[in-house]
Amino acid sequence: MQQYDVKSIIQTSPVAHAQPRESAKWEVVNGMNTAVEFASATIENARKKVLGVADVSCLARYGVKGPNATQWLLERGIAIPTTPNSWTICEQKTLVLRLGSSEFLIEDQLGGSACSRLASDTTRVASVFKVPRADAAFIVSGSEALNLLSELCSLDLREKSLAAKDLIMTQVAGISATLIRQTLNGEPVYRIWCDGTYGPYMWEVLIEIATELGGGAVGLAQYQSS
Amino acid sequence: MMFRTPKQVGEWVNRTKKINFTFEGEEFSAFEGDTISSALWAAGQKVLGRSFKYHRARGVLSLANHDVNVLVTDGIDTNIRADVVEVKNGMVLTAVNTSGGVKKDKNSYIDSISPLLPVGFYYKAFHTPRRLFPFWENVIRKAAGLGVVNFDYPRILKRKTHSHCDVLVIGAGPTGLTAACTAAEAGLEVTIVDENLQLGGSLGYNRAGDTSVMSRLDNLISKVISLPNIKVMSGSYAAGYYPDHLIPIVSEAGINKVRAKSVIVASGAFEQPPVFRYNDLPGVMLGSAAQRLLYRYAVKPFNNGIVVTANDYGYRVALDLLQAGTKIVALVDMRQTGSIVYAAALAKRGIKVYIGHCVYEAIASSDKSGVRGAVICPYDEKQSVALTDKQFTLECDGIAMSAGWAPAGALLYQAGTGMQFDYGVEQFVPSRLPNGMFAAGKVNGIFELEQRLRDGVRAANDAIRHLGGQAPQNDVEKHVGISPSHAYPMVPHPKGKNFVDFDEDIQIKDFVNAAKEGFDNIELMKRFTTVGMGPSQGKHSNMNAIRILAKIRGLPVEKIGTTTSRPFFHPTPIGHLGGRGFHSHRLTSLHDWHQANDAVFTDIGAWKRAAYYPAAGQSKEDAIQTEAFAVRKTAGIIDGSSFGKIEIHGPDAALFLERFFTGVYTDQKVGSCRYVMLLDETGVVIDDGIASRLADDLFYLSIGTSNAAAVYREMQRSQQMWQLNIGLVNVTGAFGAINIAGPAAREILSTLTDLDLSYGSFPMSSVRESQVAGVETRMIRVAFVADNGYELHAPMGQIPHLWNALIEAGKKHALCPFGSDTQRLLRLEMGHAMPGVDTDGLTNPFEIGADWAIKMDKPYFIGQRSLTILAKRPLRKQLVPFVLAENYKGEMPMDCNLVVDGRDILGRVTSISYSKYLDRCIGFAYVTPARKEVGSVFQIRADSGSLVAATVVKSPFIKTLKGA
Amino acid sequence: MPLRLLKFALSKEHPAPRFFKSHETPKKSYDVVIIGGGGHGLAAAYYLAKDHGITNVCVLEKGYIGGGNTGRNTTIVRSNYLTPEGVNFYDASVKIYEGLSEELDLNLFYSTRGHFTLAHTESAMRTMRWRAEVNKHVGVESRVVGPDEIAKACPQLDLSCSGQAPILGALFHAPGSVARHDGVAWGYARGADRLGAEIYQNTEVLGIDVKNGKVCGVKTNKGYIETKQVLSAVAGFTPRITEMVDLETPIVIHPLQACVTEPMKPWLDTILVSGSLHVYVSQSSRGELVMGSSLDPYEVHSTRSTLDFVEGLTSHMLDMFPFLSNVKVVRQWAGMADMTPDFAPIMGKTPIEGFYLDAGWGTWGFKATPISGKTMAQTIANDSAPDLIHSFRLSRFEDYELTGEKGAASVGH
Amino acid sequence: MKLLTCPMNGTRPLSEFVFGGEYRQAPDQDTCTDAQWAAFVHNRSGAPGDKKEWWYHSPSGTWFIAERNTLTDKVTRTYLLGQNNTTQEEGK
Repeated sequence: MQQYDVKSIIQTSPVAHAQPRESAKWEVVNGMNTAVEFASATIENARKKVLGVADVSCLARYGVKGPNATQWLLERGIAIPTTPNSWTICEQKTLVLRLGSSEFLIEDQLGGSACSRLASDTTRVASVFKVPRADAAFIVSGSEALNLLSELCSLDLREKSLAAKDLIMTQVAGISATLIRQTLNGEPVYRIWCDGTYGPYMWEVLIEIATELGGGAVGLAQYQSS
Repeated sequence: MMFRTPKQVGEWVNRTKKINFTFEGEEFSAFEGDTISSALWAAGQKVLGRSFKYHRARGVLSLANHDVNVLVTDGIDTNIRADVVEVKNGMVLTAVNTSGGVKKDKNSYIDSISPLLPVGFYYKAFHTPRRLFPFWENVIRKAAGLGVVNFDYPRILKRKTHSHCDVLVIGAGPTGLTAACTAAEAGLEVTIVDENLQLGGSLGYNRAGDTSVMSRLDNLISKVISLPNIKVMSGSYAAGYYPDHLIPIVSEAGINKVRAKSVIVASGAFEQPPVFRYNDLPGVMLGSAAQRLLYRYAVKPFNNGIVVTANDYGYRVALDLLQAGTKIVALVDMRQTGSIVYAAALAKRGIKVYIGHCVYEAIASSDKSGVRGAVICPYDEKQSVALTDKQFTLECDGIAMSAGWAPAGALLYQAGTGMQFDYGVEQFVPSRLPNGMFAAGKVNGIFELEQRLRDGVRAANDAIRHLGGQAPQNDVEKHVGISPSHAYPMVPHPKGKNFVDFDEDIQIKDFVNAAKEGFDNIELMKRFTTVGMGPSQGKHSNMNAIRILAKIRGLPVEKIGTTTSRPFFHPTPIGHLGGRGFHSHRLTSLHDWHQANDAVFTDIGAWKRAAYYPAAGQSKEDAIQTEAFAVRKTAGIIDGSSFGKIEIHGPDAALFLERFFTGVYTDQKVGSCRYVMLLDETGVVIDDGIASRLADDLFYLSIGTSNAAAVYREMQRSQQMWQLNIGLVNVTGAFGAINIAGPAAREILSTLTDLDLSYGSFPMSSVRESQVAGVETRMIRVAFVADNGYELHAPMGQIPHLWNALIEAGKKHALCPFGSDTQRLLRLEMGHAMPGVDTDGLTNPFEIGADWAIKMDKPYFIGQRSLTILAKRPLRKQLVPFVLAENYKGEMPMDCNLVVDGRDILGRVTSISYSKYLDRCIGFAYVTPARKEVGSVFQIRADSGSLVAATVVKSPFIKTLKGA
Repeated sequence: MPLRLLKFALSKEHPAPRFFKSHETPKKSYDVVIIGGGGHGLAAAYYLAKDHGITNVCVLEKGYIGGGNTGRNTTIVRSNYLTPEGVNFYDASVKIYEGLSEELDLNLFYSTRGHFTLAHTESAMRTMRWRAEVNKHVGVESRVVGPDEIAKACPQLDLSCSGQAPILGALFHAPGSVARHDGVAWGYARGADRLGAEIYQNTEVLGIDVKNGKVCGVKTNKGYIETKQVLSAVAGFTPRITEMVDLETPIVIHPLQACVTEPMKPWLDTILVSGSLHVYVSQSSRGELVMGSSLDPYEVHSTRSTLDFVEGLTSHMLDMFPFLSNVKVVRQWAGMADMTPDFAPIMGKTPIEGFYLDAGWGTWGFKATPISGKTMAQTIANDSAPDLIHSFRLSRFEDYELTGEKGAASVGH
Repeated sequence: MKLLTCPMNGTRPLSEFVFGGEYRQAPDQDTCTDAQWAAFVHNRSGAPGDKKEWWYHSPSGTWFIAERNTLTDKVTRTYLLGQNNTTQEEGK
């Protein structure tokens, strides 16, 4: 039998199908082949100021739900947002999203380790259910970010309406998505998660509008540093 | 530019930018900022279009986006509204709906035969004899319609965005501007919208010759601009009102859907024409149109004009015309008493005023392209008749007409506002406003400028309080004094052509005659006469129609009521409404592989699935047979990642499944799989699938692609009701699935896993969790497409690795990828009926022979009680497996061909295919229970009508025919 | 110009009489009271008089005649249904329609255009074939056609639907027609009136008296009317009437919306329907595109319009006809549809003696106007429903014998 | 209506929701007659009025009950099944 090392299995971003194969620079990040650069840093920086869209699907995620999920996470040292539909940052490198009241999505930013820690604990505990994740995830930033989102989402996403720690599960471009507003490296950005199988569609829509508004695709490196 | 005046204060044209364009083949020049109509009018071009029905010459009527007889085309776009659309350099324009040009429209003969075309004429003729109707219909269709559609017009994507505000103010006239400032000063977020490119509304042109009002307007505008929390949207109209204050604002750029916390409607009023013979001639226009021409575009409406009025407004118009240097031949006031306010001003200018007179008819110039005079008669206001024995004629080249107003209340009506007729202003005014809606200004029956400003403040204060803020309650007193609108500004004329509705060429007598025929209810009258149904949607005609009907029936106006207001306020382009058009789709992680291997895709719900992989030049049928054959002979592999996949966790998981599905699961062994069938409460088959027990408290469910979301949703609802100790996790998108099947499947698989794949250790209908090619995989042994089949479920992101490993390992076994169309054939060979294909919206499990899957001796499952009822009833149909004759070479029947017996329909084919492996045509069909026994022969009628004999056999076909 | 119009030019007085008499208050009793002055109720009154000599009949209309769904539909007449029962029934309706302008002496603009139901998926193609086969069997002209034939009939149609939903074929139904919907109500009103029936507008039914399981009278805002036979023909309002007699039915009300564009010169000669894109469209004789979509997704007794509807519809129209970007929608409106679980009407007798139902007309009522008038008249005259409407009886639900029109709607994948 | 308030996620446009029909209590299937059951599965109280209804918020997967008047289309309150003491007014 041929031997495989599970660690060596390289995945590909769920969004990749919609991204340029040739012109982008691809790197393996967190075991996922990811477009890390779409254009020169100058161009990407300019885009980012107006409207940058980045694919951050490669970040590690861990999902859990159930009546005892809160307790279970607390026991494992994860900071829990206190109210339903809100988010917090744990250990500086980990986003903890509370989806409704008893479901959580934990996402390690580059350098974070909470997800692998949680994943290593495979014992099944009553009323704690692991939720496998295969999200497509995006960062949208720049002066025209709200303008773009106003075409895709009917909710009021301005700072005055979407509080700093609010999380919303809504429809973006007609499909279910989770959305927060965050300050990343000093600049306000929107984070969007949707089912990975919708990833290419979501990317196409975001890039189509971003391009119209003077922005475009931006590589992961512009947003995340480990 | 013979009618262009010297510069007017506040004019909208930019005299430094000259524009050239052509209209009907003639060259014209204009200034930037001119509309098509204003530019043509400035050049003395008065016939701008032809009317819909009679093809009469028409010019400027309103200059307010309801001059729908003046529609032009630039050869690309059509039905362009010349009165409001800005002219652009190089435009090549012609009028729509003419035959041979606007000046010499060959269809203008229709005007002279109009007596042959009474109201509703088309109901009264052309239908006998029946065979001639298509001829007449063709004639009528060609005569009707406006512009010609350009089939090469590009699809234009307009952006549709959403925005939010505290207060949306509709209308940026003095009332709306004041309201916006008041609300903004209270700290509210305000959006103000106006269809005009510049703010100010009537304050910009209704000057009564006094230009000092412009400084007030400037002040108002400066204030609005200085307030950062006011968003101004000019050149944008509020297209309609939708529940919860959703108002689409339409502009050239697209649609902004505003969700407002409150709405102030300050949309003003539409000027209404007095109705007299030939009130439609080019040169006869509304007083406010004359003012707009003059002050917005610096164009004189005419040189020697008559003003006919039935209110004080006409006097103001006369003063404006005088200011511009137009000679006023006379002012004709239909009222018994003239204007107290303005009489002196006109007298001072030496203007002749005829009190208690009317324009009996306008006199057309010899070529009917304009006005050369008017017949004036004393007017009996009580009887609403002209006293023709004292008629006299005045010469003129234009007539400005004012008779009153109709509130621009479309959005108020659409929001459900109660409206009441107020005799003080002779118009409908809001009496009961919906929560969060406010009205101010003319639309609220307030006309005097100072009062309107106060009303704007009042409405804003009301909105502030509605939103929980503090603001005084300052009631504004109702209109006092002379009514701004006349109660009945109609002048009957025996020869008619006194137009009420210019869109549809409807005259007074049409209403009278419609009423005579029994259409004396406003809605019936609208439908019979088509009043208000044209593109301007009755903006200048509905109110007069109501007045006329009230008169005919001898009822007060409020008893007549109004027709229902519907969106849109102005006709709104399909491209704007359709917008970008999102078409969402889901792709599996193997999509690139399928593409690279020339798959043909099919849409299943939102998913794109590989249907089959044709080799170069291979037909679909061949590709499917080849793939299916490979599965039977060696092995095949299919991407099943779109299957629905749901985990049911918890101690009650088995109990949950037993309630949800028809089978028994409490005694199901860990590591085994069972069939699940879902019914609805009426006993109809909804879906089926496989439940694999991974642990005492964990089931893994896999179901069909298209129903997955709905089934999961119903599971969630059931759990809400049952409150069992379970947790549901939908892993449809997180997990992918691969099915490898065929004689060589086990061998291929064995090279990638340590798991003992022997049939004894891993028998049919069991599940194992193990690594395959290094990937943690849930392996389910099912016989859906072949006896030797393994479904491998694993995280979606690792599916490509697993797939590639299998493909690689399968090379020496000629492992063949197959698509979802091939899967259909394979499962048919295996004798599996598919919900949705072999069932329809009314099929119960007994009819597909699924009695075995129904465990009635459970306390409850969805559909159980209905099955007890259905079980007592005779079966109406039965799904049977059938084969055609060996070596059948005739016409191949298709899915949905009928099973017939003479005139009786016994059923239909639900699936049929040739199977290369079986070398036989096999299928499923519904037949009457009498024919269900193995060996029964029935007839299928193929597309051409030929009858094909089919024989009921035992399923699975593969066993029956091959003994496999 | 037809000679018939000459009299209008030659007469001093408008020579056309009232379509129907205006009555003040209803009489004390009638043989039959018809609730609902839409096409169906008026047609029933007409055929009661014409076919059965029953003329002591009144039609009670809450608003104005033809003001409900008769005047709100998109005027399509067709018979290409799925079940033999449905096809036979609607075909009988089409046959009456074809001669109705002559019979009523009113031009209903009954215009046979041909009707294409477009299929964008294999499963839709299956359903088309199913319908075609049943239609053919019953003798109705329907067949499955390929893209070429569609392109020939409507060269402007983008067969790829902007690449979103390529058209694989269609069910072509030659008799598919459009008609002036208002005219149908007016024509039947005039016909019924001339034969002796009385029509009351602005007359609202407030209650129905039932004693010992038998109808004995109707309470209205214009007084009490004694009668032993009541027909409810109020699609869109049926549950409000059945509630008056404590009769349970499966009917729930969903709005159905439509919209219309500005008039343009004729270019669309056929009637097109796309199930996948939720669009049906035809061009009226005035030149407007008349467009409809699927039912609103939830129950509401209202004729309000929604923006979602018109956004969705226009987006799909653009997929089919990209050149319509700048053609403008003038007006949108809605009707209230009686929805049944099997997408078939509910017609005939009820457990209450003398109470007849003509209901459950969902989105298919206009096309059935003549035949439902005729069969309901027959049902009332004989106190027994004709075979043609047997499958539509109310008791089919208790019997679990639903009519399979729903099959067409839910055959999937 | 166009806006509906999910008890978990707040006020959202109707496009985020799936209508789940009237919330109805089934008769006891062991004791009811066939006719009563047939009436339960097929018949509906279609007359306008205040109804308890199932609604589903798709993005979050939340089923809840809305009390709505089917004539005016006004929602008086929404709540999770079994928690109808925690009422919510529909947002503006």
